[in-house]
Amino acid sequence: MSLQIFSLMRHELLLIAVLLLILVAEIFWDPARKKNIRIFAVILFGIITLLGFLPVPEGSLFGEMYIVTPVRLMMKNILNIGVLIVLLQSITWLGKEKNSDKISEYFILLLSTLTGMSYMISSGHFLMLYLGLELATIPLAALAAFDRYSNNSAEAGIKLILSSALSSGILLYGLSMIYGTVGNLYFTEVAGLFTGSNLALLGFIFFFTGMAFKISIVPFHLWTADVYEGAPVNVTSYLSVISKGAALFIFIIVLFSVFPAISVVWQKMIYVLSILTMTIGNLFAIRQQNLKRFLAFSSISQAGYILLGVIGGNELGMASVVYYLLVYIFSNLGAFGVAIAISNASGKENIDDYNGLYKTNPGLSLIMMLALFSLAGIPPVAGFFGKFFLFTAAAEQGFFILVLIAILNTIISLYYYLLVIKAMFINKSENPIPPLKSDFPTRLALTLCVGGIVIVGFASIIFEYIRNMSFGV
Amino acid sequence: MTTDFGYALLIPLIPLLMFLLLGLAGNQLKARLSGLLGTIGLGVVFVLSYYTAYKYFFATEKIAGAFSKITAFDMVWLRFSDSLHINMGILLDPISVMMLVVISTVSFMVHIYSLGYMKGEVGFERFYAFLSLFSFSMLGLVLANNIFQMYIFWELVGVSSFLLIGFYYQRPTAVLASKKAFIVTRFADLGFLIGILLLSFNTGTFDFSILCDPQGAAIATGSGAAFLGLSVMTWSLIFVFMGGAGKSAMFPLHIWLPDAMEGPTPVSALIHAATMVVAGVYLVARLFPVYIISAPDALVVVAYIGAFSSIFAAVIACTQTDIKRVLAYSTMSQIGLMMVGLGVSGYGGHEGLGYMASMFHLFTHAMFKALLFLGAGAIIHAVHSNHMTEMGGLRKYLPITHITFLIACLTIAGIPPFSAFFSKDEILVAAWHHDKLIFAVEYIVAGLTAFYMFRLYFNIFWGKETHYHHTPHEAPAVMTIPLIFLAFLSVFSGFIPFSKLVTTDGIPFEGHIDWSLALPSVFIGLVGIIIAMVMYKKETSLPDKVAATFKHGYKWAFNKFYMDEVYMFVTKKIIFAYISTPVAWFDRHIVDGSMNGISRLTNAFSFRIREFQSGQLQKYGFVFISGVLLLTFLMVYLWN
Amino acid sequence: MEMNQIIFILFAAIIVVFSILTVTSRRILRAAVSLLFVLVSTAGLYFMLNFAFLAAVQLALYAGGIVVLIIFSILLTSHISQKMEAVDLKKSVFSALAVILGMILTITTILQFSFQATTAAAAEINMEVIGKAMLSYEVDGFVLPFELISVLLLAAMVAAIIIAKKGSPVSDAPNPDKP
Amino acid sequence: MNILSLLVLIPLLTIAGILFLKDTQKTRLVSAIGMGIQLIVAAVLVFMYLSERKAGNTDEMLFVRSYEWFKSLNIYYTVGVDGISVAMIALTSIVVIAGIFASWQVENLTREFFISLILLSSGVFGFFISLDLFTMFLFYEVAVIPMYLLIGIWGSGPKEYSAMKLTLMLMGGSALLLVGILGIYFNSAPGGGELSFNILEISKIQIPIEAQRFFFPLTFVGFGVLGALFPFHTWSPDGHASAPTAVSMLHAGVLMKLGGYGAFRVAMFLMPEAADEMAWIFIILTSVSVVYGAFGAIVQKDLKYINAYSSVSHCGLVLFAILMMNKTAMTGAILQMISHGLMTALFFALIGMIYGRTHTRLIHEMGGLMKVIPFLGVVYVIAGLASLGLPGLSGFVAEMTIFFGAFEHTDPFHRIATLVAVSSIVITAVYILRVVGTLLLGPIKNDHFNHLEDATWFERISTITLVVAVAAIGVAPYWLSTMIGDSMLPIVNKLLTANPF
Amino acid sequence: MNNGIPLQYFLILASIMFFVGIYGFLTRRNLIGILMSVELILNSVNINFLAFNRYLYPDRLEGLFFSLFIIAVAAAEAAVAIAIIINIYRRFSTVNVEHVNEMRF
Repeated sequence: MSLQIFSLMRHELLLIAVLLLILVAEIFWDPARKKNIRIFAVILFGIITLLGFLPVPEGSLFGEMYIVTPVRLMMKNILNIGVLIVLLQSITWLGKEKNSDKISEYFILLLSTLTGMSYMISSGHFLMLYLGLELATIPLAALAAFDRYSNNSAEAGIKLILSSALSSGILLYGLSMIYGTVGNLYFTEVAGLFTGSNLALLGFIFFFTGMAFKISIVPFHLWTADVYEGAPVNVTSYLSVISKGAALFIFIIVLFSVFPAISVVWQKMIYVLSILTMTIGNLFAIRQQNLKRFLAFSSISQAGYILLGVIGGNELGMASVVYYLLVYIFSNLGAFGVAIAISNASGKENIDDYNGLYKTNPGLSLIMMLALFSLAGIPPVAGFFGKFFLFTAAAEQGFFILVLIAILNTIISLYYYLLVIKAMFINKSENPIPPLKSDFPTRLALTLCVGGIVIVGFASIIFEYIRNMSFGV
Repeated sequence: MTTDFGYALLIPLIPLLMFLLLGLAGNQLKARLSGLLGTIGLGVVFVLSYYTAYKYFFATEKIAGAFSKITAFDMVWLRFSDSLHINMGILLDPISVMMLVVISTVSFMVHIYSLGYMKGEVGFERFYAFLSLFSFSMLGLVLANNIFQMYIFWELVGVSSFLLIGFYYQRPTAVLASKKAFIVTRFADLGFLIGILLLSFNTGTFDFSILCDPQGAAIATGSGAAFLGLSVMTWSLIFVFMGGAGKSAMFPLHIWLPDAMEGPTPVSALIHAATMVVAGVYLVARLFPVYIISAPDALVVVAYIGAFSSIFAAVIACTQTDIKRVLAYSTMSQIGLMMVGLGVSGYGGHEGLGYMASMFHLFTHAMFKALLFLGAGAIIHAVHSNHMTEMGGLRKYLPITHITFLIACLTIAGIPPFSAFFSKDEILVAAWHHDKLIFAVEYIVAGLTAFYMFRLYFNIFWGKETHYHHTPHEAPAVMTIPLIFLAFLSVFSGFIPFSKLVTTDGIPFEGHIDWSLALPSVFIGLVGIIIAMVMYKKETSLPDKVAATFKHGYKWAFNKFYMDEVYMFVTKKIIFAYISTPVAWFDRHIVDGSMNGISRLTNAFSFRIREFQSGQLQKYGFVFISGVLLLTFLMVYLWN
Repeated sequence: MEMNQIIFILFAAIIVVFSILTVTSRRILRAAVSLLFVLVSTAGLYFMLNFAFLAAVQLALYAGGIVVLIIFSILLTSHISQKMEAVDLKKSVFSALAVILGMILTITTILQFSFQATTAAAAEINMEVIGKAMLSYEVDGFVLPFELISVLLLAAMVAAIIIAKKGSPVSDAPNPDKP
Repeated sequence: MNILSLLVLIPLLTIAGILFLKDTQKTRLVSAIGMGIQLIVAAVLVFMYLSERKAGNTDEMLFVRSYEWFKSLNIYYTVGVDGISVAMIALTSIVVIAGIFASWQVENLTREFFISLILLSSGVFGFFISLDLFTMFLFYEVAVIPMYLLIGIWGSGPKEYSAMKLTLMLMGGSALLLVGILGIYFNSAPGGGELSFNILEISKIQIPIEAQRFFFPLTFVGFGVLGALFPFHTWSPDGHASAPTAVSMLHAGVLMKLGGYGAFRVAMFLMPEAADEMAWIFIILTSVSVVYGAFGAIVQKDLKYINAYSSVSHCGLVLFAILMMNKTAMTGAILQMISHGLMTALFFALIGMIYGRTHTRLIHEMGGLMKVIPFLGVVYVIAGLASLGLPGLSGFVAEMTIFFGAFEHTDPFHRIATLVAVSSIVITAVYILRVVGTLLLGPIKNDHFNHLEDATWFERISTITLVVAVAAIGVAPYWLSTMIGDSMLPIVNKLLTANPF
Repeated sequence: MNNGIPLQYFLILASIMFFVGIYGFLTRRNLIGILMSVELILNSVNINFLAFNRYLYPDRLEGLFFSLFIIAVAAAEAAVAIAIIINIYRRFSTVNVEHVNEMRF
């Protein structure tokens, strides 16, 4: 294996290496000091994240099965940042006694899904895409069912794995039809040979819905809320941000680079689906009491907004999606970070429990507020810029009505985000959550999120950087 | 030329300064001192005004035999467009100079008088501040050199009137009266404003010197377009007159005037008798060339409204018992007469007799009506009541008041040689030549006027002997001196040769008394007086009998022809109950309701669709599959 | 009718019938056995298509591995003779409707498409070719997926272990779930 | 450092300063000092602007600075002012300082209160100096959002409901607005070339009429919601009623002006052809709004509701004037914004102060307050007189300018609409006098009121600042009107090319 | 060996199997039954891939390999799914999917 291969594939290879290292550590480490694996793993992953940013030439490996372009690299790096935050946020939770016997398993599962995602993003062949997708899903089901003694967790696990099995079955059926009409499944060749015949379209749509399932686009989203609610909070935050983000990344890459010939078709589909997605997501989010479930629906509607960037179909669309994902990672993880901190300390996960939070925990409340504002797209935090670019991308294609519907939807979403803010700042509570002191990793994670939320928007260089490496249909 | 009269700027400014001084620092000063300051300020104005009058009429060269129009001061205040800009200026011409004299005289007298009348009242300095504000506004009004400036001061006059009527702000009736006065005149001012809008856009200017130039372009351009049969110019001038009618309490906008008597009596004398209420007359006079040339139809309206108001008010005045209200209706009646004078006037030379007479009457009326009010004030001051039923035989207690009051009554009754004889007579002459019907009405009014004034006079000073709680005593000197001064003016101002001073075109003409018309009017006045004497000099049952004879008529007149009820109906019922309440309801329930409805709908919809999220894995699968198939069907077979 | 057609129809019939039995049988163990039949006949089809290697894999991994796993878990979670309750009528009707419509949609679409018969020579399929392709990192090489699947299997193993592993419940925080 | 950017920076620095303080007294002081400096800067700006103009600088915008931001989308941070923005900035700084003094007594979460308040004001300043649609929109939302917390936390009555309603409706407006802005952006280079967010550059080209027809109503209504355009005004009564004093002041005084300002600077200026075509719809709506608001105010019982409806009426007049599309009327619109801003801020300040003493805002529960709190009473009367358009106070100048401008249209439609609008001056008088009569005059209704104390020093500062401004404009409107009118010329010229009536 | 059998036969067979699997997924009450339905679905896809490979693109082995990997993934998936199902059985004492609905709405 030459150095060039290594440097091109360094994300995945390093991940596998770390994965094995953790396995080895699990086997040979003194059981009394197993808790240190957490720190060990996070530090190793931090190094991977940093290494990911090293400049690298473009290229492809394994006969175009594995493709590296700057934007794909950027996507992986964005995911890495998110995972780093997730891992930091998990440390406290993993330190609890009930999890003491499965610390390294958590890391192995989580990093293996990340490996899958990275491969998926770099895939140049539908087989790679499929395998990456499965690798990103199957261990996740286990993670969702991670809490062996919780009914909800088990339910989440089974719902995730079975519905994802169904969806991947449909996706595969679609792929088989594409294979039948095109003759092979290399991205470059499919792009060249794909025709608009009915069967090919059918294959494409089946494939599309399989991806839509991962991104939780309505009506393929129904698993999302239950799984998010049931899974442990840390896993939920991972699911809602990283897993969804990875699927979106490859989705947009496939649409832009493999199926540009039928862009009219998928633009129409996305048009309808994005309206459905944001509206339904919002309508469900309004009534939620459980914060995780609430964020699940909010993340569904977020996916709807992101589709506006996808529908743009051009450079700007891709840049806006990638950029928004970056923003979304910081914002959503910020919100989840607060939820995790509170859940760890008090076990409370309902919005009502947050009543009067500002009085006792002003810092956490402020972070939550920033994160929610960012999710709602309120300036001057990053979410505003992200949404603005998404809408700009859609508007550039003349989808002004769609943009209008989307913005009107943001008002509904603002409504329920404000409900949380209201709970924290305005409502009074008899027994508010007592002041809590979070440990260093949690603080570090939250600081990263806040930094991201505040800086990513104003620092135009980030957007310009992403924009320069994006490509369109 | 302007430099000569540069000082004229001081005339309105001094009261303004006084207002600011007393208004801002009044509560720091001693009450007495603020009163004196205000009075001294007005004294200066008084002197300056008389000096100006002298200088203008006698020391300034005439141009082509006419009094020149002098712009003593001019600056742009606000610019709308190149031609339309509001200026602040001072225009001196015969009528404005005449008004200066009227206002400064009456105002000065009232200032002096109030030193006694208002002594010891709470808010003494406030009273003087408001008086100064009023004087400033009124002077600004008459000196205005453009119609918009006039409007500005018009509003200011209105608000100072509002403040002064509501001077006793803790008395609910006063508050109501002030509100009513303001709103009714405000409504009239709306007409004025619309009139100004129409007028200025038709003529392209606000400036009186351009607007009122008979040969000027403004008048010529404006008479073109027509609307509902009348030219736009006519409409605009009718609207302008609406403003004047409001301020001058012409029917049907007169309803505020009797209630305005809730204010302190000196205020009634100053504002609601002598100065502000004649602003409407002044307005029409100011725009007279425009009226007569561009819109003679509007002038007909002026004449008829004036005539109707004068007889309407005169009839009511015969039945009222509150002495200030009698005077108020009398004021309305007299102003109607002035309006008639303008309405029946022609333009130029002797044709403009009505105009001259109207101004003349304005002048004399100011003097004797102020005198009447101040006299009434002295009476009220002595008796602590407004009602003539509670008075009688006061001639013994209040000798000076009695004499001056009698002089005023004779004057208003048009008995020679008192001043009003001359002015009223000339109006009748003009009316005779112009419109016989109006002449007839005014002839009757002259009789009625004499009757109700002497009804008042006899009821107060003669009539039954009334027992008073405190023995009434004559007012102090500060109050009687103004009475005497005004009585003096009432008697002698009739000899001022108005036709040499104030005419339509500024060119003097020879006026003379037309005895064939004057004698009958004196006669009817005397008849009125005699009837009043018979009925009221001694306490008899005669008045009740007469009242019983004209039962319905009396009742209607006594209730002021139910105009207040109409007003209440319009405000309480129509505006409050039928417009505002429904609007407010509509806003809360329909407009806002639809906004809330959207959110309620969203919530309800969100509740409805919750079944989709049933928790059943297989239902999720079903939705998934249906979605896939539907999408496939749509995209492959329908939209492809 | 030629022999291979008869064989195909036989296999197809078995597949269809036992597929339906798999999803309708009320005894879960019988369903598992039906599944086994389906998988075995599918392997037969693979043979017909000349994919002997895959047929072998099918038999070994699917029929041998997965079905055994399934039967094992059935034994763990149900009584052998346990009959499931009958399927809710509404549910089955709607599902059947959707499925039939889907079938019609798919099959008509398939039939509309005219497949171009190939002219390319068939590649020889033997273990060597497969093995080389599996380890090739050129075009049409599958070493990378191979590596990926190994990670997947490792992860699946870990996953299965931590979930199925028994341990005593530890509770250090109030359990937010319902009991 | 550009003086304009300073206007955004000072509030932010003040916020930073407050963050380091724990003491509430110091918080107030720092806020007051910060906003005082802001006022001085604004005054300096006015001075600089006038002297620059006097020196013969005839550029459309002065002190223009542009910094590249998102290059690929041509988003710049561009600032610049003309007479209109200078006037609005002056207005804002006056109202803000008055607001700071009016909220001297906020006890609960003082720091947070001042931070939100100043953040809001920085948004407003930013909005007025922006020449780039993107930054303009950004500042617009920055100004709107703190509102939620300000009303929700420090408000009274059904504050949560009101805050939510206000926020959502305003965001609804900004939703339309955002689409409008994007539409303008993508049509800013019809002949090919670089797209632009810069208002000045866009104004040089003509946006295709089809696009205008679609985006003009969106933009106009979007801003109109904030400008209380009927029927999207219903956030205003509830919002104002629940908001704490300073917030009502800032909101009615300044924030609602963003609507009018934006409507003409963006909607009318950039899309004059469509504006000309569609003006009639909005003229009907606004002239209805003028009368409707006034009638609505007549029967209200709560002081704040009265004022809120009155604001609907007055702000309706602003939009009405803007739609008249001539120099006089539009100058009048700006004057009306300033005038209404000042006097409504004054009103709300007074209502807050009265409420703080009587603990009721229902007028029929009060009466005769003039006797016990003469200072506040007199100022209230002055505010009322300004509101009903008394000459010598600012309202008159603005209204007359509007009416004369509107009357320049000679066709019956405009004339009738104008007459409808003009008639509001009577209705205004009715409700103002009703309030003054019931609230201040007459006998004292409640014995408790006999012991009320008159205004404290900070309340006096707050109100006197505003009264002086109201009176100054009313007495000497010439310079202000000229400054605005001159800046209006380029805009009107652009409009005239579209509508040579 | 496959002459005389049109490609479409295979595809139709696979479609039937696919949709029968889906029917099973939608109606089976037993979680394991659902898992078996999924296996049917995957199996049908395999038939598609192989049939295409043989009939249309016999020069390359993509279909073959795709099927191979699908089988491997199916095995992994089944393993994890069964582990979770067993856990479900422990927690809920049932493997009836309709009873596994604690979280909804």
